[in-house]
Amino acid sequence: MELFLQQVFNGIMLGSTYAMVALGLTLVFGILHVPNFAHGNLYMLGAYVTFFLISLYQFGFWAAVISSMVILGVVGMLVERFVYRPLIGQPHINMFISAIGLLILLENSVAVVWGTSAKRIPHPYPDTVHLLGITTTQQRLIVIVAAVIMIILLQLFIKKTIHGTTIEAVAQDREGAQLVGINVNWVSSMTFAISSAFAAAAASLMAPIFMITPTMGALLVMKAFVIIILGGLGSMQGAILGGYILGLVESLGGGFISAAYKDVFAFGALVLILAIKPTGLFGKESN
Amino acid sequence: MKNVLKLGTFALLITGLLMFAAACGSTDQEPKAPEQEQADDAKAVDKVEKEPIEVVIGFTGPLSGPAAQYGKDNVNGIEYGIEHINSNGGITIDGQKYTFRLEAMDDQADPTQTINNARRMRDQLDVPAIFNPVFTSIAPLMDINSEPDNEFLMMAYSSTPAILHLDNDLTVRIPPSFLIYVEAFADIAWNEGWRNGAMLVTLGGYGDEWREAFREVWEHKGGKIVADQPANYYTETDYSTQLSAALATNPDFLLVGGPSEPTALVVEQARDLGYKGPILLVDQAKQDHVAKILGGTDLMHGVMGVPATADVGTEFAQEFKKGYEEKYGVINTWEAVWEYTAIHALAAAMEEAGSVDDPKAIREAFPKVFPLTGEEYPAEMFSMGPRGAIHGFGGVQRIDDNGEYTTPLNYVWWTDSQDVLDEIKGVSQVGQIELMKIDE
Amino acid sequence: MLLKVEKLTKHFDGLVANNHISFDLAEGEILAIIGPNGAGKSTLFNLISGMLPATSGKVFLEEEDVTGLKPHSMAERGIARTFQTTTLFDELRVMDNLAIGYRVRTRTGFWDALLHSSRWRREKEETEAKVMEALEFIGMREYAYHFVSTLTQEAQKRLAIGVALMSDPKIMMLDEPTAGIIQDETDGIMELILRLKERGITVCLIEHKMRMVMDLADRIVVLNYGEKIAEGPPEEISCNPAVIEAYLGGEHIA
Amino acid sequence: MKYNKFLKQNWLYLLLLIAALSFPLVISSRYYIQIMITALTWAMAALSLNLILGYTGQASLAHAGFFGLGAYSLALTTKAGLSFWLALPLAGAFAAFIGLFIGLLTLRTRGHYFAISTLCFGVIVFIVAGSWIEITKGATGILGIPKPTPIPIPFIGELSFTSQTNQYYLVIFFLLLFLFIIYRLVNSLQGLSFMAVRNNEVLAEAVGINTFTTKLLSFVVTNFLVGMTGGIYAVLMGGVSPTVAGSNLTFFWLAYVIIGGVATMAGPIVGAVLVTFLMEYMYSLGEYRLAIFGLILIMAIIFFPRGLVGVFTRLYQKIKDYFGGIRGGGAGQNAAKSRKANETL
Repeated sequence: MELFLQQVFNGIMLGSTYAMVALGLTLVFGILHVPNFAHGNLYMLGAYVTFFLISLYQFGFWAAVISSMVILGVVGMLVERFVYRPLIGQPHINMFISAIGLLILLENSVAVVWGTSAKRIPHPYPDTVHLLGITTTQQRLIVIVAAVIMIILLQLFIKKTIHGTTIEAVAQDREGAQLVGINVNWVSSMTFAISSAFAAAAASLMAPIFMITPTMGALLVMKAFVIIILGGLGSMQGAILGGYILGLVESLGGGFISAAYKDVFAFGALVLILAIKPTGLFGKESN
Repeated sequence: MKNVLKLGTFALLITGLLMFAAACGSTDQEPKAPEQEQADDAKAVDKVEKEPIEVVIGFTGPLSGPAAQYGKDNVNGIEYGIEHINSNGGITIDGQKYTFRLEAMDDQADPTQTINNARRMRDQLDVPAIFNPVFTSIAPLMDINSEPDNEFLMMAYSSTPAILHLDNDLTVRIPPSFLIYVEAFADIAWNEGWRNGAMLVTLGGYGDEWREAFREVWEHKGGKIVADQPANYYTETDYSTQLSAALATNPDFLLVGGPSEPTALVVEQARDLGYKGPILLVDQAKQDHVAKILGGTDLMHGVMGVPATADVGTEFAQEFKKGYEEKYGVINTWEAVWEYTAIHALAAAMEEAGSVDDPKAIREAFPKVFPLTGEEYPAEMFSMGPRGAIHGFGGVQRIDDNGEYTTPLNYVWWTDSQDVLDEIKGVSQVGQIELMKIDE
Repeated sequence: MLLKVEKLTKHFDGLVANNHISFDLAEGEILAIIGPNGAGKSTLFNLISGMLPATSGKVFLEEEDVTGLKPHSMAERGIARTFQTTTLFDELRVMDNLAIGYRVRTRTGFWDALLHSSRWRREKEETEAKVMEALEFIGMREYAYHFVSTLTQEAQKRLAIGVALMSDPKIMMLDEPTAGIIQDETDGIMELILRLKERGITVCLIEHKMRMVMDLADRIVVLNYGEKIAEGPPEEISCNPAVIEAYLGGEHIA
Repeated sequence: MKYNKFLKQNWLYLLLLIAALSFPLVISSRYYIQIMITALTWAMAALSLNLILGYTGQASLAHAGFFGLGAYSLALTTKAGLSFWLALPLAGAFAAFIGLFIGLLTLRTRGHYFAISTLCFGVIVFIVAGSWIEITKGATGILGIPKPTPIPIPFIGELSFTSQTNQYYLVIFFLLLFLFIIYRLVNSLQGLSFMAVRNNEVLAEAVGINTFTTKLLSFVVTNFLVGMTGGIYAVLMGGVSPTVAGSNLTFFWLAYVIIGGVATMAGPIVGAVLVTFLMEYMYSLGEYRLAIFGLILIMAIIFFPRGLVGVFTRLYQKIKDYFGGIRGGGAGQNAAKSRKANETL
């Protein structure tokens, strides 16, 4: 029972990353239909920026996290403008290629600039906590709480602010939004900024727990794709829920069934579910 | 018109990149064209003091991608060795001085690129020997290193026992087989009275063999493996899942390891989960590197692993450690130590063979260059086995309950002869040496 | 009866697009389906041709139940269709478009193509002949090697009919064959449709241009809000009060 | 007369063929021959990818997965004693067979969904190759695959494949075979069905093409070919390890197809040879090399979505138009676009 609780806790913690990364990805893929395969690399870049700010400029942990989000937001806007916008209206595979190009570019640029050895950010909150038979650290609790707060803030932003509602309008009806005078390019930019900032936030929160390496986002982005397709393209609730579910599936499946094959569960589920429902679990029938 | 403009821009960009490439390339020392080399030779004959000839040594391995740091540790070791050889005047054969240069090429551990790189270095730089630190790349290299008139010496850095099953006359295997550590760990653990072991070793060719070998030896002794939760140390970032599962079995000890950085993370996460027992580190992880990442040995009480090189204890080893860290900004790993010593052995073998370009002769001369001991080298090498394995120590070291390093145990593993052991005790600079017999 | 539609119904997320629509199509006739925008005409076409699954109801072709068959099976059984917004293979040439239209009647597969079997040769020649004939029929002989994207709207409409014709259909379902082209050109298309009838092909068309419908159709089915509100010969429909109400009502709302 | 015309139309291809065949005779450098072997092996993989991606319009990202299936299949069967010449088609058949199942599962999806679905399958193959140690020997892989069984030739002796030159010709032989298969397939009524599906799936279905089986056929043939390519690769390298199923390979092949020219016969080969040599040339850039490759990829797709072959055809056409001068209006434009259409009839 203790082990079960421990694995559930691990799963929620893992799921927090997945949810935040998937949420960012669902904004650009579900709403703008950009298959941003480099999303995991933006996540990685976010972690490096945080590392850089803390180790070189002695930023405090939270200051570094927020700065990293801002910087990645700008990077996201640049990516949208120069890598994806020129390809609007071309066959969908072209954006895929562009994304792969960006992925290779980012991963190797980071390796050149910061080297390939794994980096570490010192634990800001290293103390061990005992809770309901679970042993963990403060940092892990902070990650879980911070992720929930950020997800709620994003929801409020989308539902309650003008900027947010324009994004939602574009998501629901791109042409309609254009007709009522919404600047779709601006919305695209902003969506990318939010998406990247979210990736940076996830990466920065995790940074003291995990290792930072140039390849840290490679598998994560694939999992994020799995989550948003299963959760329904463009559905934020789906992405959040899917993220936590995948986290739990992995920690329970990995802990109780097979650690070596734990990723096969997620990817296999995607192939099977799409085979049964080609437009995703919550996809709609089109006329 | 617009298309022509686009094409122009593209062409310009590509040209620019290529020029940039060429410029970058020229900052390295350009390999000499054969004609020029001959001209140099001709000139050299005229002079009384001959100009030294530069011999290029090849390396191909992962310098980008997940295993990049591992590749770099190897390159650093070879490069550092070459630097020392050259600053001591290189080697001399028949009055002709030779110096060395390392050409290190990246193959991302992709065997296709490994072969391409090897071909290139053989073809354009005429390298007599190629270093490679990845087993899956070494095997295809052994496929092409014996082509007539195109031979090269395979300097294989791999502790995988499987490598000796590949028949090849031109191979030198640098590090000892990891079976030493398997045996030593199992012995020590058994004598401590531990019976239940949990494993959380890296996935991958090396890790898979390690786990299997340890399981075999341990179960043979009568011990139990209560949990086997491998994780990919190159791609995973959180090991809580595997650790929770492994620790739930209440093991007497934990066997973990892969590259040092993630191994440190595993150790930390294990302690975070409340585990206080002993942890054994597989030989790829380096104890003092792990300690440095964790900011000291506080979390490492009761850890057992491969000893830090500094504990060879000689003045040279200390100097080496310091110099290396200054030059490369990272701690020297086992790879660096072995490769440093191996390149010296190679240079000595060339001198012994009287040739810098005949791989067969160099390989035949190899056994004659030993021993290399702690007075001048960070690793000690005593002889060479029949299948090209260099005989050096495999050692084990423990950190006690106060976080202090204990004196390492070193194993003579290639023989069970007490005479050889005594002989080695006579020349070796290290402290405790034990006898152990492992198949070569 | 060549085609029999029985109580065809389609719901979209609770919205009723077609409600219990029934009608027959006799061999050799031209049936027009009219109705205000959003009456469910195109949905009806999509249901009959198998592009959408019906919520309920049945379709019979020559007494055989063909409900729920895939569009390609419908085409194979002799129901060809065109689309409201001109739909062609716009990356390919005119002759390729036509050849694809005949593909349903050929069996050349992987091995035939690889080994240049006798079937490959026979069907290749057969297709060439059919393409030439169709080009002649739609009056586009000189455009054989042109790309679709270089054609005028009218030529594209003709070609779309030509592509549908290639499969030797029993029934051709034309969804607004003259949408978006000018009056003079409409006459050309009308003439083409009449020639289809002469060839013995049964035509079912959706059309907005009333004059054309009245001239062409043997019978008319009128839809409004997904319901069939009238059916009969043109002269009867033109003075049907329900139809006038639907159209006038529609106008008022618009 | 007929031969004259043939020569006139195909002189460029004949020239290239002669160049390819005489390459190892003229170039003595083992390095360049090796690069050429690599480039042409990748060209084979890119050619088959072009069949599903370029001609049928379905972006299969499981390509390396099937390549890996072929490679492992060949490794296991030849190690068990089967002759290479039997094991190779078997490797293709194995990949095609698995492809049939995966096609049944994934081909109902479209666009991005298909791409991601196949990518997931590719990753599964990669993970299984690394984890199913009993069969695949895990990350170490299977080593010591014997070279192709020598072919006895009467009076001369036998043709063995231990020398690099003969391995080069082995690759050339299969490359030509692949070209032949794909050329015949694409330039047939069956090929027309592929292009119909690519161009407009809804219309293709409406005119009576069973789009699902058409896609499935293309997918199976693609996977048969790439499975064979995997087999050839395995025998050339003498070993396989999970890297042969890594999605990085798929990404590179995709880049070759796009940079060379999608849906053209020459494109994948041009892309593979050019990029492989370029990457080798850029070697001295060291760590910057891959970053620059990423940049080139982005720029290429933005500025030349139709690839180099597309650019060359257009340039060639422009020059021809310029000198031809008095062509009928629109003919030039049509001809420039005609690279997309294939001489079907």
